[in-house]
Amino acid sequence: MTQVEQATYTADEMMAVAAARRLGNGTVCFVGIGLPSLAANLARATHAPDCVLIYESGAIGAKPRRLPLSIGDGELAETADAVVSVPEIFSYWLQGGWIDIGFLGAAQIDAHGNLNSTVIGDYDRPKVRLPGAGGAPEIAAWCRETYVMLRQSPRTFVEQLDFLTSVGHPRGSGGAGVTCVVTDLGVLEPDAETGELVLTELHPDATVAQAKEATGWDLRVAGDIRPGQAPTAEELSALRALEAA
Amino acid sequence: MTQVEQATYTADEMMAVAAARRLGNGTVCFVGIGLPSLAANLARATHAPDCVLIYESGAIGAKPRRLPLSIGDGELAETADAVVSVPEIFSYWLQGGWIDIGFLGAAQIDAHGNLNSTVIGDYDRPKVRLPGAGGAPEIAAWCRETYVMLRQSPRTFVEQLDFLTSVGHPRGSGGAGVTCVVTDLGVLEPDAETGELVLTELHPDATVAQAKEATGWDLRVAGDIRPGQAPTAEELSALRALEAA
Amino acid sequence: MAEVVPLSVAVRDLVHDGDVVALEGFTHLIPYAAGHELIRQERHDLTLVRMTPDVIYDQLIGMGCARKLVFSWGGNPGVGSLHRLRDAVEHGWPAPLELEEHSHAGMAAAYSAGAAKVPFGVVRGYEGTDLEERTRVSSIECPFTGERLAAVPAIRPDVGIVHAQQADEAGNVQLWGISGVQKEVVLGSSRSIVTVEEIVDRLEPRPNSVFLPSWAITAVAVAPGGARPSYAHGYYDRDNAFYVRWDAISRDREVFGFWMQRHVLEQEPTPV
Amino acid sequence: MAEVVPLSVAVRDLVHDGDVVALEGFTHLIPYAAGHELIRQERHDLTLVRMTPDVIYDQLIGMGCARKLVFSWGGNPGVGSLHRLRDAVEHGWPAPLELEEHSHAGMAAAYSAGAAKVPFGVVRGYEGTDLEERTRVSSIECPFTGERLAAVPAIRPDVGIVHAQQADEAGNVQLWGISGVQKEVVLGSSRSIVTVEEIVDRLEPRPNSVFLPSWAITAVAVAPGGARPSYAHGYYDRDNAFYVRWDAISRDREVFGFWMQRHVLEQEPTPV
Repeated sequence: MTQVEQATYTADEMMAVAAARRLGNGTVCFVGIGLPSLAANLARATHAPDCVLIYESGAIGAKPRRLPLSIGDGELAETADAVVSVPEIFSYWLQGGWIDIGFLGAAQIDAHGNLNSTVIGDYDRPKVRLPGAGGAPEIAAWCRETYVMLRQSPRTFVEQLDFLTSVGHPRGSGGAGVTCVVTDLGVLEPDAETGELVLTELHPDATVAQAKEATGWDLRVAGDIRPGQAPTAEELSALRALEAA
Repeated sequence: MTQVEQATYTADEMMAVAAARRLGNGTVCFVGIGLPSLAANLARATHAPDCVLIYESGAIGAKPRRLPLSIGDGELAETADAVVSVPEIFSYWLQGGWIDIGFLGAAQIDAHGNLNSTVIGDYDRPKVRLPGAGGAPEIAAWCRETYVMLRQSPRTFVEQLDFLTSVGHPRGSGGAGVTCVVTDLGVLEPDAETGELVLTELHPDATVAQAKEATGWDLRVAGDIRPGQAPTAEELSALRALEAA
Repeated sequence: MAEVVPLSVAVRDLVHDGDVVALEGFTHLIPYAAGHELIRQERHDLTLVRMTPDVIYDQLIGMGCARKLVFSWGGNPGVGSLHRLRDAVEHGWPAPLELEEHSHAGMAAAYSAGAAKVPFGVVRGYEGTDLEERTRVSSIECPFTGERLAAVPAIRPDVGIVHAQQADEAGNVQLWGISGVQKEVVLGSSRSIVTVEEIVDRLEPRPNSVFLPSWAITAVAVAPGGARPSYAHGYYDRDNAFYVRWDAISRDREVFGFWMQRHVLEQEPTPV
Repeated sequence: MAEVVPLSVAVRDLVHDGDVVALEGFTHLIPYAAGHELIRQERHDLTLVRMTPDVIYDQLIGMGCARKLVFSWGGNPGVGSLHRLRDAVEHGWPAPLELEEHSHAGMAAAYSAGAAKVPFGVVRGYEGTDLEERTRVSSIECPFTGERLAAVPAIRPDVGIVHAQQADEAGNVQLWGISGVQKEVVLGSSRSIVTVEEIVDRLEPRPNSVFLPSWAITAVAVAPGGARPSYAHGYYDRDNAFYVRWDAISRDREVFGFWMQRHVLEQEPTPV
């Protein structure tokens, strides 16, 4: 049975489902392209039809009928309640504190949810020049909570970031910072006292050993670690309808 | 002949005509309600059809078919090229330096074009509490030139303002400040060196003696003072069509 | 999510004595109905904020609701003075009124800062004027060029109140025409009330419109004619004769009192 | 008043070697045609500014037009890396590229400040990040609350270039859909060029539109398809296959060179 189910969905799909389930109906989300957009639209297509999608390109309340190819996709403007300028979306709406959950990806994350999307290697002589900050510092600082979606590997879950692009637990911003990291193996959440990311949920068939191996720091495991639930048939069919549209 | 013409127009009409004539085709004007709005719309109806009218309520390129009753008049929004928010009209457009000529009225003006629209008497125990600054300080500071329209009397053209609401010749703002004061008797313009307002034009049938008498400071008269021209029949009919609409 | 409630309930629950309250609408969509409800519920000690206090603020001030006024231009637009405002400032009747006055640009920047949740706004202004000494404005130096500019404190009202043309059942709001600082005051206030002409099935996107999502509003109340005697673009024009008439009504304390008794105090809140 | 001129003339007259040039369009209405004209006219030593440098900036950088890049996110949106940008930063090919990088919020505030003609913008941000040390950002204290915030220097390009859907004969411009920082860059630049899909008799007001008056623009040039292979809302969608293909084209210096030769250098500017 497990074998069969395992064959029926990809790691990306599991990640999208795990993130989508965490979004409530009416939750106001700040989403980028890729997995976050997939997760938020899946939530909207399933248990949270009134989940509000805000894209950094200024689309407020977008209800895309297909997944946008980029944040400039006309589908977002076409289906949004309103489109505002980029200075406005960042000042009045994001910095203004109206967003419940912001989504981020990154090239590296550390044990405190700090993220690097700037460079691998030295800044002045980078091994890999990454795209840069984009909206990440503000999303991490100003959303009530930030969810990170990132495949787990020792290269991405690192002891020491090469560059600190966005702060995991920003001070005095009003937001809680990174409260949830959804990976291909499970979910990490910050320890209430230390803020250190702890493995709190394992996806079906993933093991604690796998998760530890895929983490560049000594990953702690929650005493009450939860078993994750595989995507339901309904979730998978909604996901695939989105991806096919 | 002069007698006949004199009977055919009011002092306000003469003021509107004198101001309108100074506006070029394509001049971008920042106008308020009353005489400035009348003057700018008259220019648009006569020699300057492409004169651009901007109202502080955010209407850019308004082409009102009748005179607006207030800056909130729907006619402005209805006929504007665009309506923007009040923060935007003041920051991007006025402070942004896009306005050629701004119009102001006031309760008092001094010899350097400084204006008072705040209080008569002491600020804390005012004899008359006036409406206040509104857009005046910024209009005076940020337009390339500012035109004042104000009936001349010793009560309004004063040696010493009770309160300095807007600066006649602002420093470092990029604008020239008050370059023209249109009154019911003539036109005052600043001396190129001292900045002092000097009588440079007399309306038909007004005299230098009248102008001096109606001024609270020792009014200087330009050596090359010009005789003003009475409103033409075309100007008057355009004016009255506007007022009747 | 905004609750759609009767106006009397919204005012009762959300506006408290002593609050900083901004009723906005830059000479368009002026929230008269909400102002009248404040008067009927006898709110007092309010700090009233508004760029262009006009007749509704004259009424609030004359009825003793206000302790302080934060404003940039206080007059009867196109007509003349506000006599109740003048009486309060010039003679302390019915109570002294503290003033904090700005320029339009300063106040617009202050609202903008409030919506953006930064503590101050920056303008090139105030310099050389007597306003500089009379109001809450400070000087700030550009860390890059060394230029000095004016800083104005952000406006963050306890309650922001605006009027709009339409809401939908979910409490999303759309207004259009001259939009003033409506968006800024709703986003910058701790609590907000939006009165609307009507609830519609669907808010059609329009040119020059401002959309305010339900999740950024505290309460929506239906108040048809809620901006009368002022404008509501697409619904009604200003009753200009009334604005002219107000000059006479408001000149005399007693006439004002009678008028308010009859036209505001004895009126029921707009039924819903 | 904007002059309506051929794109080649606008670029020739308004963009000089060494200029600070911002080609904006937040992943929508990206001014490809204008960028290609810069390449054909061999502009160099440019400081290129753009929040989201994507393929067109990869092309400009790979062709050696740029000395410096001011940006907040540089990638092939939805696809991956910009290989020419990376090659310039990682290996100095074809020339070293100085970077000044911001966050989106910082850069948006900097454009806003530029349009408002103030020397800096204020954001709550950068604190605690490594960006703070690597970019032009400073700390500023609120004179009212004592809070510390980040100040970013205003962006005031020599030339701002955007693409829009429509202009009228007088050179007024309207664009709609995702509007990014288009208004800010046109208003904040010393000179501006707007390429448009077409000239129409009348600009119909639309929801979510931005109007740019002729008197705020230096030159308008007709460039149908001027945002291809990106989007122009209401005219065409993104050629997504090309964006994916660009990844392969741009990986190799020689392949890139051939492609540019054939598809840009040998092309005539859009005829007018």
